[in-house]
Amino acid sequence: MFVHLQGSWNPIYGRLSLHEIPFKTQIIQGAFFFVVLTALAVLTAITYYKKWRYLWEEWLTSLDHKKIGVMYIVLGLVMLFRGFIDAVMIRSQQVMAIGPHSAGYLGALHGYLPPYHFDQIYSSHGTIMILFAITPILTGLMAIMVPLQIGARDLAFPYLNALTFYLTAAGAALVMVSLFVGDFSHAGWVGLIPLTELPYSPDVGTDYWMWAVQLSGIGSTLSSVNLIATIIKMRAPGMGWNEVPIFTWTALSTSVIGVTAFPVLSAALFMLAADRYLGTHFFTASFGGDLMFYTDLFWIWGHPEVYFVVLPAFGIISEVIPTFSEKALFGYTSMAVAALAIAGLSWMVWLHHFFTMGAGPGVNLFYGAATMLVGVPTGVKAFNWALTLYRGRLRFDAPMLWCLGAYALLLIGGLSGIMLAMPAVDYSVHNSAFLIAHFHSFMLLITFAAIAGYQFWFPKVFGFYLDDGAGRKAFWFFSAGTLAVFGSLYALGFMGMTRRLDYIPFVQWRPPLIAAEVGIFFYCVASYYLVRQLYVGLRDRKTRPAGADPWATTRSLEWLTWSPVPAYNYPVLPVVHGRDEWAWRREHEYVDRVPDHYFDIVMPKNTSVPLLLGALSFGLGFGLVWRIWWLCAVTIAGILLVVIIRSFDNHTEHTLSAALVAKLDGGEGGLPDAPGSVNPYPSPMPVPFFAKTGAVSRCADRVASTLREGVVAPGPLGKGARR
Amino acid sequence: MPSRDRPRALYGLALICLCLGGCQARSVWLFHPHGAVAAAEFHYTVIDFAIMILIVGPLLVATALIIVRYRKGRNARYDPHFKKSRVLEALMWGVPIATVGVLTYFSYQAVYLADPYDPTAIPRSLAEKSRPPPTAGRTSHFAAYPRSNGTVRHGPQVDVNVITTDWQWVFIYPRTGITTVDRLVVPVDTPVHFRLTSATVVNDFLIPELVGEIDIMPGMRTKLAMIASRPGNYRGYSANFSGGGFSWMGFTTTVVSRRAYRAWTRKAARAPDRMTYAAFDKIAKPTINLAEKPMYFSRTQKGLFDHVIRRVLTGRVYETPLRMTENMTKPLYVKVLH
Amino acid sequence: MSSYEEEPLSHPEVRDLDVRLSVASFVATAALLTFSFMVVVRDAWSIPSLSIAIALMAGLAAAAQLIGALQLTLAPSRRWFTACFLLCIPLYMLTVGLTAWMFATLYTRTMMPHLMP
Amino acid sequence: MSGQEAIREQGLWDRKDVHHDKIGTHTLGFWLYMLSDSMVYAALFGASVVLGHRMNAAGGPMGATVLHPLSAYWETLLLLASGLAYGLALQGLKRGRKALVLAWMTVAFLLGAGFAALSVHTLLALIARGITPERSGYLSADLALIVYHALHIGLGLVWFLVMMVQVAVFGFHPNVVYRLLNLKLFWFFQSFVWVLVFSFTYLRGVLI
Repeated sequence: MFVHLQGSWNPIYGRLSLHEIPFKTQIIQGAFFFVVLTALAVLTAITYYKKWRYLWEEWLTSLDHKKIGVMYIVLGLVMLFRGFIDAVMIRSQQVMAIGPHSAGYLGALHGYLPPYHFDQIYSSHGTIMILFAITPILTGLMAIMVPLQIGARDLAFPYLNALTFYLTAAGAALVMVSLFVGDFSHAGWVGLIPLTELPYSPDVGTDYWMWAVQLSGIGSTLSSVNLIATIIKMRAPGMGWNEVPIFTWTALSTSVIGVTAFPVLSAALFMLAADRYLGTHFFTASFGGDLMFYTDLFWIWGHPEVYFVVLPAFGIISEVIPTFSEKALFGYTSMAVAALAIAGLSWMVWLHHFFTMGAGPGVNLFYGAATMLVGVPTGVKAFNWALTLYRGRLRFDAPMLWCLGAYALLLIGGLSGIMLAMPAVDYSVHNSAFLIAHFHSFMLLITFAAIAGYQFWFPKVFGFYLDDGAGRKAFWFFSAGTLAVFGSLYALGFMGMTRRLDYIPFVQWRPPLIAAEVGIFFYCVASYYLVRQLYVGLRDRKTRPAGADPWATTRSLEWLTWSPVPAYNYPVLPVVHGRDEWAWRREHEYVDRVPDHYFDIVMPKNTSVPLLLGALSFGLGFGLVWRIWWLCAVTIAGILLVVIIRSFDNHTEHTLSAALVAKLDGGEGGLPDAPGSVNPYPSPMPVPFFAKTGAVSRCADRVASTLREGVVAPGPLGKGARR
Repeated sequence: MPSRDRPRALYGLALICLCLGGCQARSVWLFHPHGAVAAAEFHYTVIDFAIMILIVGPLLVATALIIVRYRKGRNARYDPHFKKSRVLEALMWGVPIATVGVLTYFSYQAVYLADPYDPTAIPRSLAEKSRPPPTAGRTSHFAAYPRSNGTVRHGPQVDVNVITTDWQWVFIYPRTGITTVDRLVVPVDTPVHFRLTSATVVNDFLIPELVGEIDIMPGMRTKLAMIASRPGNYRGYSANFSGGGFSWMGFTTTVVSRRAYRAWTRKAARAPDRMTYAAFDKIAKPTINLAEKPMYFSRTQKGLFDHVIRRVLTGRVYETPLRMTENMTKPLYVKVLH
Repeated sequence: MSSYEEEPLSHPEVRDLDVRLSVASFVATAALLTFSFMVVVRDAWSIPSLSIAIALMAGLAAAAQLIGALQLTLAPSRRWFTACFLLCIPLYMLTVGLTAWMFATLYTRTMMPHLMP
Repeated sequence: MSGQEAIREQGLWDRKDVHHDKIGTHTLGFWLYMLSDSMVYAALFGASVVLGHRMNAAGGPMGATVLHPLSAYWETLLLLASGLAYGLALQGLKRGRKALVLAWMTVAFLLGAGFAALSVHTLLALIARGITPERSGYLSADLALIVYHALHIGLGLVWFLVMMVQVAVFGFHPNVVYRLLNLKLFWFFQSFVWVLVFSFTYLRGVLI
């Protein structure tokens, strides 16, 4: 039944043997030592500060959507770092390996990477950046913000939320393991067929790629299910579809794509797996397979996937720009309709990824026109943002700058996108550096927006500010880097340079490549400032606590609750009176954050089951990669068993009594409050694990005591108004 | 990097803006098409860009002006209630839709002009060359183009069957029976019709100055047609990653006059080697084309192209050792044009 | 504590369960599929008309399953289910239909069936 | 409406304390998951369309040689009857009668098991005749669709067992109720898919 494989296999270790650990390659040695040392340092630090219990109880087994979101983002940032290192390596190789007379280092003929190694690096760069960096960061932001924005206590399925996180983490772990045990795929992040078929990739690289993508894909599908169910079913009282915040609209559109498009990827990968493991002929060139069918299925997912990541980015921009323009978003309805239209149209454009396949002109024309049509709602969004800025009072805090950068990139990327949408133009620049530059315009738009979102909502989640100055410096260097790298790549595209070259045959491509390398340097500086921003924020967290409404001109519901957000989000669910509820309340001076009554709150208990399932999935992936069949059988049985046993547990929730909530939230009757004030009784949970426990609350206590002494006048709904 | 290249690098760095603009640098291949199909593609690139910049340009400028004007503290008009306008919203939906309409019209023209299987750009360019003055309407975009089954089709034409292997290009001239490897020689101003297939994985045929891309897929046959308008050497290569030797997978296209082409045909027909099915198997063994050494074969076994497709369809695989590129330390010589 | 958690059987989705619909969908589906099975086995008609008959019967039977068994109706408790499914229908059509269309053109343009033994 | 009026009508904070509708949320979430699963089916149907030409059989068996409408017809009736039995079990749920639910679920399980046994038998018979997915693209696509459906049926049967135990142990706990409703969605969705598989793969397939 299973196909015959090259090399040895034994029932216990499968294909795994000591040869598969590439300890001879210097670069991998270096990476290995780096990873091991970092891991050791982290583990030692956790042990030294005795944080294991805290880590386990407050984070790893938590079902709190904010903590899971934070873990998503941390995972995304770690993988972003890895992907960035890959990018640095790609650009350095290309700038070193130009022309026949370029020297080789570390055993390579040109540059410092042999082709096979280089091919794995760009494949992992693409896979990591799209699926394990950008997607987790955005999913994390959505997981944190959507329940807060719609006034819910948590996502609809908190347990599923943790599970999807651990599935994504298992995928990421597979990618990381591939660095040291075996190889990664050399066939690009898209899995170029038939290069991924067994005869051309007899190694385990493709399997690593396949199962890592499969795991994270299942994770994304399920997290999308979770978000849609949350948005449909759990909106706060009074929030009709006209009052849903715009980021939630984009989260909904994104999730629609996630639910419908990711399964197609799963199907494609299952068929590919059948080809590789069982010898079927879905995508082989021989015996009646059709290799373009893989490309077709992949891009049925792949194109919507682009919108899957770009829509939340649009949502972030649509939240940040109004805040720092001090006015409402222009054209709310258009924006919501545009988000849904993008999600819908994304389904009929996928063939533009292979215009050159040789399909008829009619087919190409149809897909070209459909592709241009996607530009319409995207254009609408751009116009709306411009009109939101118009007649505003613009402040240029770091998040705003990042959003404006994203806006500029949207216009540039959109322009080149429409150029590529014309089949005849695509014939000449398909698979060229121009294409690379185009989709990196969009990927960087997303990165800009994701960084904006991170800086925008950071004070909400953690209760203190990030350093604004460092954030701005990071923005300028990041923009300079983007301009240098992708400006050069646009030019190189017209010069005829194609993608995925590990050796550059033509010396006239050197100047732009050098410029791109300079851009990489700017990126390094920018990432230094991003780290510094976090560091300074952490250092000064005691002196600069963020209030519940840190930007003072925010609009949607999430700014109504405390910063850091209590575990139950809202002590009592707020009633929504209109679009931009918090702006409405501020305008009408109903700024009291403390309700006059409390109820019992039912909260999910912590559980380690998702972590266990994630670990089992990782084991399953690893077993499948190395064809260790006993491990596969054990993990599959384990997963089934764990799911069934968990389903017999009916005591997965605990209740916070109304009295306890009242105490946590500021005492019976509550405290008067004003915008910008601090939660006087922060729950201990939302403090980041790297911050010392107690520091924030001590500082908050100080502020709270000043408040009690009557520095701030009571809100309009004073004690008398409470029923 | 050898030191003699350094001044050029610095020079290039200094002129980076110029290079980014692409201006008149001859190395910006796509801006200097030497074939009707590539010219059509470039033409529509410019049209597409021009139409889009009409929208994007003003929007960028307007946004920049807004950002400057409405900064906080500049006391420009602040109107927090400006959040809805029927007219503006109708415009922002309408204008892009209209633009898409226009672009789709041009797309429609271009897709037939540059259709790889049957580009009408070729008969059109031939018609322009053979007929003294082009009619007034013909240069307009709104005129009908002569279809490919028009009067100019019966002229001389070169057929080339292209087979890609890991990582070489095999060009078969079925009419003369000549086969070349990594060297394509075609006459100027003559339509060249390619049939393409791959013996191993997917490649993409691309000669940036002459013609756009078409996929080359194992077990399938795609077609491509081009015409070169100026003699010279042009670089061709694969645009779709195909494994370890991909970066070296180039070939030189030499466009010569028709007379020189006939002379070349005669000369190549005297080459000692013959291209048989067995000889092809040898060529198809994974080879990295580090030193560009074109090969010539005088006679080709009949039906080699179909034979390769048939073999692929029935499961023939030219296996590629993954790590063969790991230890590429041979000294090499690569001939570089331009 | 919502009332449904105390009395799950009072939930509208439980109350809206309708055994008559299940029976009706079973009868309808079985009859339709029996019909198309019979015409195919008897080989009564030409292939195109058989194909049309099969597609028609399949469509009706699928509708019977969706409305009867899965209860995709407009009842308040079922609306979202129906809406979600309806929104997916275009996607099925795109996934299968557009794919079929473009591979049909691709076959005529690139495939070499006569070279297959 | 001015701010004061709005406040007077609704208040700033929720007064009813309605928690989210757990059963409704779970069934909707599961339905969304089923729809995502249906996209996998769509991709597999796409595969059987794309790989359904004579060329894709690569000279191997095709159509009536591989597919047996008669056994598929019996499978159809079994699956539909199993669905009907589960419908009757849910009627028991509506009336809150545990014994009725358990009895009909057993019937539904047995009928479903009959379907599974028949399809495994068909697959084994094909393999015994050397008709395996490794033979051609056509067989890969067709059998993938059938096997994927059979896998769902297998999982569904496990789920039936688990639910029968849960009904017996917990009675009509909200968790049990929403799982029963989810099982309904799952099980009927498989019969919906089977209607299409039977019509297009089996009946249409033998015509080629």
